[in-house]
Amino acid sequence: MPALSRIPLEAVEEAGGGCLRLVCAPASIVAPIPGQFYMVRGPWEADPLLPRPFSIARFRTVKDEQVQLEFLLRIVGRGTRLLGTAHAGIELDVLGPLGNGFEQPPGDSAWMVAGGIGIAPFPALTDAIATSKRTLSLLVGARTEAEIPGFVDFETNLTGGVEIATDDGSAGFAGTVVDLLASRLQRATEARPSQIYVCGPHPMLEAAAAVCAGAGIPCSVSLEAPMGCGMGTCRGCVIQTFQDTNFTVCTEGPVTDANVIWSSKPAP
Amino acid sequence: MPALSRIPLEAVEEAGGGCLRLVCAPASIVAPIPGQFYMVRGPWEADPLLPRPFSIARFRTVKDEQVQLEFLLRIVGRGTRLLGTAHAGIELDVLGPLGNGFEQPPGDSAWMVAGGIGIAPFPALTDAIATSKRTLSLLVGARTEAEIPGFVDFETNLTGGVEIATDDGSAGFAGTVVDLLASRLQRATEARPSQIYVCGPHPMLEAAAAVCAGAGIPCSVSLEAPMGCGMGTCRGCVIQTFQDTNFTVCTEGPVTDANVIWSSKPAP
Amino acid sequence: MTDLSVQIGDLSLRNPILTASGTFGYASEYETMVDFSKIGGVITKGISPEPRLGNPQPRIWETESGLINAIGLDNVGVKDFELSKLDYLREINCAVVVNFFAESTEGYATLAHTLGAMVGVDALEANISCPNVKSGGREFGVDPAAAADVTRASREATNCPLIVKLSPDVSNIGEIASAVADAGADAITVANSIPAMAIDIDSRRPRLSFGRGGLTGPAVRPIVTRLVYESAQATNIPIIASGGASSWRDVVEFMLAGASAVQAGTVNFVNPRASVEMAEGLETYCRQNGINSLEQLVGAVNMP
Amino acid sequence: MTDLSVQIGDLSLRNPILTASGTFGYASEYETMVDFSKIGGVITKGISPEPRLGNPQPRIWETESGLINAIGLDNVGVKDFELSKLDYLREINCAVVVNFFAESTEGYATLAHTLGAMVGVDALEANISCPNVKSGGREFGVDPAAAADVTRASREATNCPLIVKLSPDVSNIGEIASAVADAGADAITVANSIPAMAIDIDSRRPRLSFGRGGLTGPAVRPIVTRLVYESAQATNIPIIASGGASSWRDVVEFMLAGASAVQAGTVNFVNPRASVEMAEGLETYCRQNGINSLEQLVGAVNMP
Ligand SMILES: Cc1cc2nc3c(=O)[nH]c(=O)nc-3n(C[C@H](O)[C@H](O)[C@H](O)COP(=O)(O)OP(=O)(O)OC[C@H]3O[C@@H](n4cnc5c(N)ncnc54)[C@H](O)[C@@H]3O)c2cc1C
Ligand SMILES: Cc1cc2nc3c(=O)[nH]c(=O)nc-3n(C[C@H](O)[C@H](O)[C@H](O)COP(=O)(O)OP(=O)(O)OC[C@H]3O[C@@H](n4cnc5c(N)ncnc54)[C@H](O)[C@@H]3O)c2cc1C
Ligand SMILES: Cc1cc2nc3c(=O)[nH]c(=O)nc-3n(C[C@H](O)[C@H](O)[C@H](O)COP(=O)(O)O)c2cc1C
Ligand SMILES: Cc1cc2nc3c(=O)[nH]c(=O)nc-3n(C[C@H](O)[C@H](O)[C@H](O)COP(=O)(O)O)c2cc1C
Ligand code: FES
Ligand code: FES
Repeated sequence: MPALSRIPLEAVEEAGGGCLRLVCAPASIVAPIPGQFYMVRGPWEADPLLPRPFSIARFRTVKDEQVQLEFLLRIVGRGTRLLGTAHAGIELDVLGPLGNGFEQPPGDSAWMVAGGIGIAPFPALTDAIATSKRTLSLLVGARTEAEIPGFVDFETNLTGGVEIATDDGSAGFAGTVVDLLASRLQRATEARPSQIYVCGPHPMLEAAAAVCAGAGIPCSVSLEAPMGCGMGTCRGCVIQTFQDTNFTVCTEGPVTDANVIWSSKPAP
Repeated sequence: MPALSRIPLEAVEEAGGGCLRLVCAPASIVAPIPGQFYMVRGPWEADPLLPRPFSIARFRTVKDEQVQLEFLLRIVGRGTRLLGTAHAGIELDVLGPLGNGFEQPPGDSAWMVAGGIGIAPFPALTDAIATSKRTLSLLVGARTEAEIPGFVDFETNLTGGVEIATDDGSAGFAGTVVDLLASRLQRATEARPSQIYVCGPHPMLEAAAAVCAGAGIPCSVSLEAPMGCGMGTCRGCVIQTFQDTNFTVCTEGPVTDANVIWSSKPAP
Repeated sequence: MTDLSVQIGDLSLRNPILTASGTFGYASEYETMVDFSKIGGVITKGISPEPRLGNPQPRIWETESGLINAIGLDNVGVKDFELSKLDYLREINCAVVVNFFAESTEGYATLAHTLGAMVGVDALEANISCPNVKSGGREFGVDPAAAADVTRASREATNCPLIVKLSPDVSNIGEIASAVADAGADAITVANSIPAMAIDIDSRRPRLSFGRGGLTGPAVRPIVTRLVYESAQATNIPIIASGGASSWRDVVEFMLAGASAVQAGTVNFVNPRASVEMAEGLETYCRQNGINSLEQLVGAVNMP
Repeated sequence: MTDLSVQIGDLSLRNPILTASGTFGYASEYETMVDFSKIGGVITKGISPEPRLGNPQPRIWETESGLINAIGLDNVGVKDFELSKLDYLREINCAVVVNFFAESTEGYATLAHTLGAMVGVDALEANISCPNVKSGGREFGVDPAAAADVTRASREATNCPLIVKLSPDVSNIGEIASAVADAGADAITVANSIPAMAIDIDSRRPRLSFGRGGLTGPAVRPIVTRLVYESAQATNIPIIASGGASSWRDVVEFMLAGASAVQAGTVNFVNPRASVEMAEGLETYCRQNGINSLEQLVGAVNMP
């Protein structure tokens, strides 16, 4: 049940890789499911106009059943710039939790694949999966080392380890994180995950989905699309699936099985 | 010579009566003349769009010939609300000094008459006149006691004292500050000032001007008008004088002799 | 308590706040946010004779205090509307207005007949002004004769209260307003989104897949206020304002300009509870200002 | 260095940035702010046959990302313009365009003749679209035949390059653009401010003494971008965009839509150095993107 809440900002912190952590004050709200998102707006006038969608990066329940939300964000435009320069104490309008989140993996191990700020939902997902004692790995890619987002202290739960890919080879694997995914799936030594979770820009999701389909491993993607309402009404986020049907990212997604969107036939 | 400068905000403080003090960081700019004003805009997007005019409330020259500006403001709408919630460190776009300021009084004593936030230019004027050892009084009016703006530590230079008027009689003289002015001018004990400076809403200025004209004392008013540019180009601030000519408040004012605007014939 | 009710032809509204077509889905989406019994009514997404997928991505682009959209009238179509959306709408405690459009005058008439006969539909809003489709829509809205034809044909096809939604990009909206009134509309909505465009300077392609789109939101309100005023000067049928209303203050402003009711559109995206807050704010305003009937507000601006 | 020069009839501009009429006074006001040698030209406040005081207060009102003005063409009149303003304008190192208007077709012709003959005047911009005066102005701008008449009469009265400034509130700007082009205009400005209105709900009076006003600023840019595109489709004469440009990005956007030059208007109030910053930004953009001539930009949008 999404709700609209006005929540003070408790802290704004650098989170590495040019990303920021926005920590909200604890509030009497329902806890989200990892992979769900919120529409967030600061106390400014009518420009920028619309709230901006952000995945829940982490949350915790504190005393009196209060829930504390945390977002991880990259400054890319006007709205994120204003949020990034916001200071503790200002109040945010927070609408959510919205959309569908991730499900637990069917088997013992799972991989998370992040393109840049696509890492955002994975701390919360890690928290949720870690409680079930599964092996969890993170593959994270960026253009260059300086742009690798921070890990917000969840490395300890990444029992399967972290691997990094950079387009320019400045750190870790040289290539895209999808190339890294493909190469890791081919390593004989590696146990195959029961589920792959992917979050990042649309073309990266599509490429990752094709790799997973080729390997026959379930792939769950968190989609991005321009959003007006987050509630299914504006129809701004609607994409067309390979079957020429409409898929409403904000309500049917953002998390969905990749083969709902793309044909699961591996690329020829 | 007006200039456009980007100046960090050093402090935002409560100044009493619901007013705020905005203190800019010292900057390499020319010093203003008391009564001049600046067009000020914060680092927000396109709404609110235009900078807002504020009188220079106080300024000082600090080391290396740097000038430190200070504004006093009352929150009345969208722009002042945003300025009021701004925090130290943000950068303001400051255009000025603009328009014409006050001149020194012709004789030994002068009175300043402020309607509410119309007090804003008087700390700077007091600083300037105090150096010349004249007797200076302040008459300040507000609707009610709680709305009397703070005096920003310039009382010590008000050798002629401070008198307060409140519409509801909650403090000082019961009535408008123009009523107070008129009654004080009639008090036999009082030395007549060589000059009266008035700042406040337009109807108050007109009323004060009539009182001064009746008493035969030179009256200098600081006019207010909606402003777009502050530079004489938009023609938004233009008012019509009693002679049916245009008066451009931002360039010919804001400070002017009252009888340029209103007929100096006392009301019949 | 102030009586905020509004009568538009045979349509009774509890108060003058309606949610604008395309910004409130089919109402069920806002069930957890909006107490429908607090607003006058909801207007559905535009319904067409057949279901439509709408335009490809991107469909929306934000501009300074505005939003450009070219959704392309993505909707379930009249059949699925009746099957899957109407049951919910029948149950909600406010008026239900169905927005509709077709590609020909006959298409409008047929759809008006079908929708007007459905139990649970309290009024129809004919969209003759959508900028975001290749055929149908806007060409009817900028020509007084064509607008009158569509209105007349729809009017003859149904007894359901009929609202006609006008185009804003005309030099003389009064002319169209009175043509539509004469042709039998019970009310007019002033106005649809304003044709607009934004270009990505890197790709050199429009920001929206369709090329152009319609501008809405606070940016356009001053234009729409003027259009409402001009329409009110030209016709006596009720005017429903649509364009940039964001608060109860804007509602009062539109009513002073001549509107009998006001739509909350883009503001639903900014604050999904906006329509209720507008209705509540209007009530408080009327109570505090001794306004017993909205007639004291409608068109009460004192022009120089 | 990239060649940013623009040719508009016989008018040569160093670069496509002009300051918009009514937002830059008579140029001297910005002497300390703007290095005139960095911009293409300045356009003066609209000049009328007689001096005008303009409208009473209030004359401006800010709206979300926009400004409504009803200055009422407060100007010094043609005689005083020549006596007191022209000397300064003659000396500045950029093109000088004089904006003008009158109340009749003959009035336009007479004024075009007088102004066009003044040494130091590089081009004329006929304002046939001012929303803020009771007679003269807008009625010429919304009717293709009237617009053509004014253009023809002005054209015949002077050899000075002639720009005609169109109204935005028309359903088919292309029609007016081509009528004006056929009647001899060297270029068109698209567009003037958009008729708009705001009401003070407390006093129930319009925010502006004149009642209505013209909306400008970033709020209107998406609408004007679309108008520029439509005009460019309809005519081959150069188009000068005017409406909401605030940065060099907006300049590029307008050029992609079809503009050969762009006016900086309301943005001068937000940042008096904006016109120079726009010109500098455009130059950097062209250099970084290997654009040698602005022809590579004008109208280069890829529409779907
Ligand atoms: C479900 C969902 C979850 C998300 N979760 C997160 C998250 O957890 N963390 C996060 O950081 N982001 C997340 N995003 C993305 C985030 O919503 C966007 O980055 C944000 O909305 C951008 O807002 P903005 O105002 O800063 O950019 P805008 O100014 O609105 O720009 C929007 C986009 O256009 C681009 N753009 C802007 N101006 C121009 C221009 N002039 N030319 C070319 N391109 C331009 C920007 O780069 C940006 O990508 C998520 C998105 C979705 C849909
Ligand atoms: C030369 C000059 C010097 C000045 N010096 C000072 C100074 O030193 N200190 C100071 O505090 N002020 C000063 N002012 C006044 C100050 O500029 C204004 O208070 C300020 O511009 C208001 O900006 P805003 O965005 O907060 O209000 P806006 O939102 O722009 O509103 C402008 C005015 O309209 C009123 N208003 C806004 N919305 C509504 C509404 N819905 N209904 C009715 N009225 C409304 C507001 O009360 C305000 O007075 C000065 C003005 C001038 C011309
Ligand atoms: C995303 C979106 C979709 C819209 N869809 C429709 C529609 O289907 N039919 C219609 O008549 N108007 C549609 N409109 C126009 C709105 O109903 C309304 O008239 C317009 O948005 C102006 O009001 P606003 O500024 O309050 O949003 C749509 C507007 C938006 C923003
Ligand atoms: C305060 C003001 C005064 C104006 N005066 C004139 C004028 O005298 N003649 C004219 O043709 N346009 C006039 N305009 C319109 C501008 O020249 C310009 O076309 C319009 O503002 C749109 O551009 P912008 O959004 O960049 O401001 C005026 C605009 C403003 C804001
Ligand atoms: S964001 Fe509005 S429908 Fe998805
Ligand atoms: S504020 Fe623009 S002319 Fe005075």
